[in-house]
Amino acid sequence: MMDKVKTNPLKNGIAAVRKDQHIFRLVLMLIAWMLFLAITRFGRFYSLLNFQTMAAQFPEFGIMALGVMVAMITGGIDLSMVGMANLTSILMAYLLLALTGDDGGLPAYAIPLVFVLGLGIGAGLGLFNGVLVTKFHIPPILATLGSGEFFIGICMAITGGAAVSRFSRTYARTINNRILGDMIPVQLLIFIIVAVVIWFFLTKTVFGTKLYMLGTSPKAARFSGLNTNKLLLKTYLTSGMCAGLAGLVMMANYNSARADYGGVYTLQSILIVILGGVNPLGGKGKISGVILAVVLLQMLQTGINRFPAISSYYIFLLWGGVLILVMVLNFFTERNDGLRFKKLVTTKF
Amino acid sequence: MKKTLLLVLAMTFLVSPFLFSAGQAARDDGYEIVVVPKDSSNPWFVRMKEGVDEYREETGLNVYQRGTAQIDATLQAQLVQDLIAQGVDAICVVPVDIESIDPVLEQARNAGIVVITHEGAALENVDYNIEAFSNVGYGAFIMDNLAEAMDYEGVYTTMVASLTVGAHNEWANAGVAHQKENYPNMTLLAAQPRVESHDNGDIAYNVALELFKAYPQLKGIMGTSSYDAPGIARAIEELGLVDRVFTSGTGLPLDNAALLESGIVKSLTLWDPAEAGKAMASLALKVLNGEEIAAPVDLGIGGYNAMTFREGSNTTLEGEGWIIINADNVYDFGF
Amino acid sequence: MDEMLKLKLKRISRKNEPYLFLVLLALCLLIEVRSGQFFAANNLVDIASALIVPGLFAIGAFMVIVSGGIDVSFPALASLSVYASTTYLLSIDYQGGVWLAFLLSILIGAVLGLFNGIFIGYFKLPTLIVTLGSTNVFRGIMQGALDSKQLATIPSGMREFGTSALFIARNPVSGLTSRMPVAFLVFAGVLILMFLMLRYTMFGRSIYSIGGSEVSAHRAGYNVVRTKIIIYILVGMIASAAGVIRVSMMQQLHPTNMLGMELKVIAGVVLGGTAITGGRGTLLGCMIGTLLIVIVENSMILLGIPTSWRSVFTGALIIIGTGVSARQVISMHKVKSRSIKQPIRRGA
Amino acid sequence: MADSLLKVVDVYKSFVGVKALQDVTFSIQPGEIHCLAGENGSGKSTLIKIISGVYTPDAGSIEINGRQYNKLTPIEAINNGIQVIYQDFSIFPNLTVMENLAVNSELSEHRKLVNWKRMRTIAEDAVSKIDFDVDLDELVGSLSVAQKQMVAISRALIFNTKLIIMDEPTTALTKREVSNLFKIILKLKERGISILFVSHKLNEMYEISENFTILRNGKVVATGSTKELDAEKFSFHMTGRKFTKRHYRVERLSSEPMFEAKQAGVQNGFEDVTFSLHKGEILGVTGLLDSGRTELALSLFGMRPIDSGQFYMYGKPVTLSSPKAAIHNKIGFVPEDRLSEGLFLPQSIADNVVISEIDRLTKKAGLVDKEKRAEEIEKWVRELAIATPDPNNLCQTLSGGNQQRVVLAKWLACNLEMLVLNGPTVGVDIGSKHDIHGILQDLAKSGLGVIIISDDLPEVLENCSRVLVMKAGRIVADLETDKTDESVILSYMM
Repeated sequence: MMDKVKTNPLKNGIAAVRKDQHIFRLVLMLIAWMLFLAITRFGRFYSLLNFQTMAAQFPEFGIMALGVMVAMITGGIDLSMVGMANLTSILMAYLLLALTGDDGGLPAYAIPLVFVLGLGIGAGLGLFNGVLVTKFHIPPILATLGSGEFFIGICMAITGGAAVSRFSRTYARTINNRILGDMIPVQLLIFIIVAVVIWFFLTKTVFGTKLYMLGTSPKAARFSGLNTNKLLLKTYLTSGMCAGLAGLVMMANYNSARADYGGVYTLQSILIVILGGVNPLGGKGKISGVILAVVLLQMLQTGINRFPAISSYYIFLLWGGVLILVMVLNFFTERNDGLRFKKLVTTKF
Repeated sequence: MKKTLLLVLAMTFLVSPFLFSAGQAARDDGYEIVVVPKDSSNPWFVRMKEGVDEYREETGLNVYQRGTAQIDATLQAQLVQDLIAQGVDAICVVPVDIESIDPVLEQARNAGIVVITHEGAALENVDYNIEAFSNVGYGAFIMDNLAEAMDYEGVYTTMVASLTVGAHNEWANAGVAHQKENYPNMTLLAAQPRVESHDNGDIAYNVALELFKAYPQLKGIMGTSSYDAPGIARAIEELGLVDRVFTSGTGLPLDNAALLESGIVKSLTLWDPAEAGKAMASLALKVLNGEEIAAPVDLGIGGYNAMTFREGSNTTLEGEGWIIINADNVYDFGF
Repeated sequence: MDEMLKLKLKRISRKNEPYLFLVLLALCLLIEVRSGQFFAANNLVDIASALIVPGLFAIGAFMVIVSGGIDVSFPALASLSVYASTTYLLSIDYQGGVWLAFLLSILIGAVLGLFNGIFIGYFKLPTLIVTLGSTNVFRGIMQGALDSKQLATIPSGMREFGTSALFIARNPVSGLTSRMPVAFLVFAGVLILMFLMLRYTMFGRSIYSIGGSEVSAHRAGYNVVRTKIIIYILVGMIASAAGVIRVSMMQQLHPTNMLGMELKVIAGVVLGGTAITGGRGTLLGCMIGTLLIVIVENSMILLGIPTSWRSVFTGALIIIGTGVSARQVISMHKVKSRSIKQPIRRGA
Repeated sequence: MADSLLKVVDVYKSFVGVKALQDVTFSIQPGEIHCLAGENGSGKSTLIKIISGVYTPDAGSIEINGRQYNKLTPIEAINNGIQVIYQDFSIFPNLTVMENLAVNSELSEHRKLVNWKRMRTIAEDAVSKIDFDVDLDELVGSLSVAQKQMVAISRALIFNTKLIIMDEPTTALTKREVSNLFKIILKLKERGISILFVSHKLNEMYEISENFTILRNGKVVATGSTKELDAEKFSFHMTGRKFTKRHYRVERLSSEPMFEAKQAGVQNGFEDVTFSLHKGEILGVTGLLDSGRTELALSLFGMRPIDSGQFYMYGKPVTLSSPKAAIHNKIGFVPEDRLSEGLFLPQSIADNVVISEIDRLTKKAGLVDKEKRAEEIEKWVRELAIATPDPNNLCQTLSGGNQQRVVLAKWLACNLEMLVLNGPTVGVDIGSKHDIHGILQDLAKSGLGVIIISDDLPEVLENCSRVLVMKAGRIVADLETDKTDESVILSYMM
């Protein structure tokens, strides 16, 4: 134990990053981009306010990406994140409206209540997906595509498409705020909590190990005595809770809730998760990769806005280019592994 | 290490277009005024960009338009936050969604940035909001056009980009209210009082097709989005309903010249987005320069040279309204 | 002989298409009952014309799914190729026929398809990742590099092609007319060609073979890499043709309004019984599935569903539709596994 | 000696510094059935790939019909009449029998178009050559393993085939299917077709082949006539080790049975199955593939819960409704298909070992108890002698025998009372097989109840104290292995 304490944690960290080629590559890209910005747009990018702004922006889709990651580790996918998020936030917005006092304030229990209920609603919607996948055996991609549309539909039906707003500003002021001496955005804090919780579940608990196993081979998982249906239910429940939370963050950021907020996040979160190195076939993927991808994407997006002359559409080109580039580089490094593996397989027979 | 090199090379390749354009970046002296439209590919905002660019050339100020890659309330809010962090001097916004942009604009104002909006009368956190007209008046005006085409009688319905688009629904509501007051022989289709086009001409077309099939008594559709009327017109033409069914709405002249000339659409209404863009930038400059804003405000731009405050508001300035385009004047505007 | 008949019946009952067809029929009847308009000649023509573009996309998506992949890039690909070719034709003030638009767009589509194909075939990257990436790349090129804008006018050839009609259907009651676009012929032509290709060429069979087992296909002597690249080139070409048709029919070019169609197209293909794991599926089923989606999307008003309930209905349909087909696949498996235990037992 | 059909002379092949084949020389005469044996990793498959032109040798040459090739391509190999039937048969499960049969010849003739009539003719011809009765329009995916193999053999015969290489063709076949296969091989021999039969089962080698070649570590260690080979020599050549047979005997049988099945049945599987298992006993269950033995195995593990009768554990009725319930009752299961059912190949050996007992390796709130976990892993890797430098390596880096040990370790880690093994040594080479048997016997001695479900009769006879023979879903015999032999068991099975 003593040895571990003595060794330089930074060194350990670097060694770990070097060991994982994919993470290493993402870090390099991030550094390259930040260097580029430092050279060309130092003053406009490297300000505290800018970093605070970015840190307040990415949590809403970052949390969604974390949910999608969990689903993808089991070999599934969740296309209904946005639907679940909006449905949750709309219902909670109605609740806040009801709780808003004549003086425009909220009772002290309101915000905790909204979070508890919001997580509950997200969990319920996620469970709905889980049931579609486990009981009705609908492939996750279709089940969540359909349910996503369905949830949005419910949002439209109950709001008629209008935004739900004019609830007490206290909610937005509490969440869309900075704490610790006006330094850390609350949204970032929420993201970190979610990330830590998911990281904890994936790496430190039995549940995490089981998820990776299930994603690797559902059949072997069944033969190992894992309750695969229960695991999948929990998976979609988790992604649902992430979606619910993302909805609550969006509700604070925009001080309102509406059926069509965050429509771009569906594909964006999948892009992030895949860029983060999660295998869409399941069984492989680290939260560190996904967080890096979230940060990289936010940096790209904000960075490119620092160049008024460059069309914001280049952001697509960058995203797509980075994704393909990382994958091709992985191909070159993993091909050697692949050969090694192939050899082992062939020598087996 | 070869791989690292490869990576750096690839990265450089990827960002090289930006390196080139980085050189021609904005001047650092003087005010930086940014116009944020709903998105950048809608011809409406392409036209607005023309006005903004023209304004930059005229004044030599650092004024530019920057839009999100697609219409999305959250993306727009994030772009504005980004501009706040960047420390621009003034932000002029055409909001996608009133509710979600308001808290962000509050942040902007707290950061000492001048906020000017367009089509955002309901916003609280603005320095000033410019309207080419009032939403109520504009809705009523579209209705007048439709009513005239329909000969003041018959069943009609309304089309909006989406039930979530505030301005469109306000126009439509105002149009319906106007009809109820003034055109007693017209009735709103009760079964489908409002349909959506999702800012997509093809959807507008298909929805119109269905409407005409399902409700043969339908005689008119009031469009709001600039994609609505052209899509509906295509349906009218194809179903052989020309001169039996009518539509009206917003649209740019040259884009719809063919429709107007062929008589499928009798008239469209609009205001010039380029002028609106200029007006916002000009007003922002006035505020930045600390000039007093008192009615009548003269922005030195046609249609915006004697603006007055809307009744009961000290932020919303109204201009002189809208234009009707029809087959006769479609080529007169130059856009 | 009796045995043969039984066998045949058994095989038919295992197929997905008959069930799907019944679902389709039920939906049509429901619309007919609610509106009395569904089986009117003009409505059928409208549905057929609305099927053209999603139908073409579905053919491409179908090939990819059968080969064991999934492609989400075709709308972006089609948008880019049609935008590039149309702006070029406008810039040279082209006055000729539509063929050049098709040719140019299909050529560009082939190149873009090759782009996908190289990453998928040669680098062996997962198809979802590549196409997700290329969607963004194509879009970035179109909107960033080409600075795409809505085009109010399109070349005259495309305009004429878009408005020309095979025949005009007239509803005797309402007097409404609908024209059957000539473009339908293109769709039908591509459909027939692809049907023939999938059934009567070794290339077509190789798509099924690769979807069934890539290793076996390689050992049997198929050039898997080349086949995959060709598949994506073909998909690029078909999608681009769909793009030209879409623009011609709309008489205007909205660069982005095809984006976002991918998920519904794929839903239609899978609804049509195509195995998402590859290897199995028929073009007929794929077309029925797509038709189902197109009809639902275009019959909300005929069904009298209020605008704000639209998404509830579409979402529910996708869930129920895929749920029914998933159920059917499972019950098929159950029948199969039961047959193992019957007197003539077969090992697993 | 007549001219050889195929001659492999002084072939060398290495991969990334690892010598896969060294100085390999052997030959096959026309009409000869030649058996190629060797442990996993001995270089068998590399040799096959060299003969079929997939790999080019680093040195040495290949002679076919007297013509020498330094660089043989797959097409040349096929044109020279060499066909390989791989273990997975290289079939397309999603296509019909007809298409599977015809596709290779259509491809080799560089056809661009498909003529379904011609394909049917080709397919009909192909199946008629070995009198294979099958519905040509059936999907291959829904055929039995034996039928799939027949499809592969028929397909190989479409060409002017002179040599068929069969890579462990009997692995997944039942006894009856194996004898059927042998009949066909003899029929092919009559037509002058040579067979290179890759196997590591001595009894099969005896039964079918005339000559043999054994590879070990990439070298030919023995070659000659099969008649001169005996079991002892065979295992020595294969492994380089000497084995002593250990017949298992129960030493201290408890009076109370540990596990009992009474009139247990599963619809369409088995019925009226009654037996008991004592602590320390190894019980064999054998029968043909369709005898219900697999279903019984699945029921014992809760994968196919019984719908009649009752299971008892120490006299108490237990309901095995799911694998979890079975594990809860301390019953473990080693599935037949190691690769897809037993292991998570792309995951670490460590996780594979602990996955089934993972619920016990926790502190509060589902947290993994790292120390306990490491202890367990270390313990089982050591006890089962899993050959790995680091248990965090991926499971796919292990050889087949070691992988099977991981599967065993996974269950033993669960602190079991009873272990059910379905075909425990299918596809495992002799050395590992011997080791695995040793492990099982030791475990039983220490009090574990073991049920081995297998149709490998020598395996059953050597390891089990009692054997149940199943036929058509019923137990037809309960024999003491001391007092019986293979022929008696076979007579009950058939």
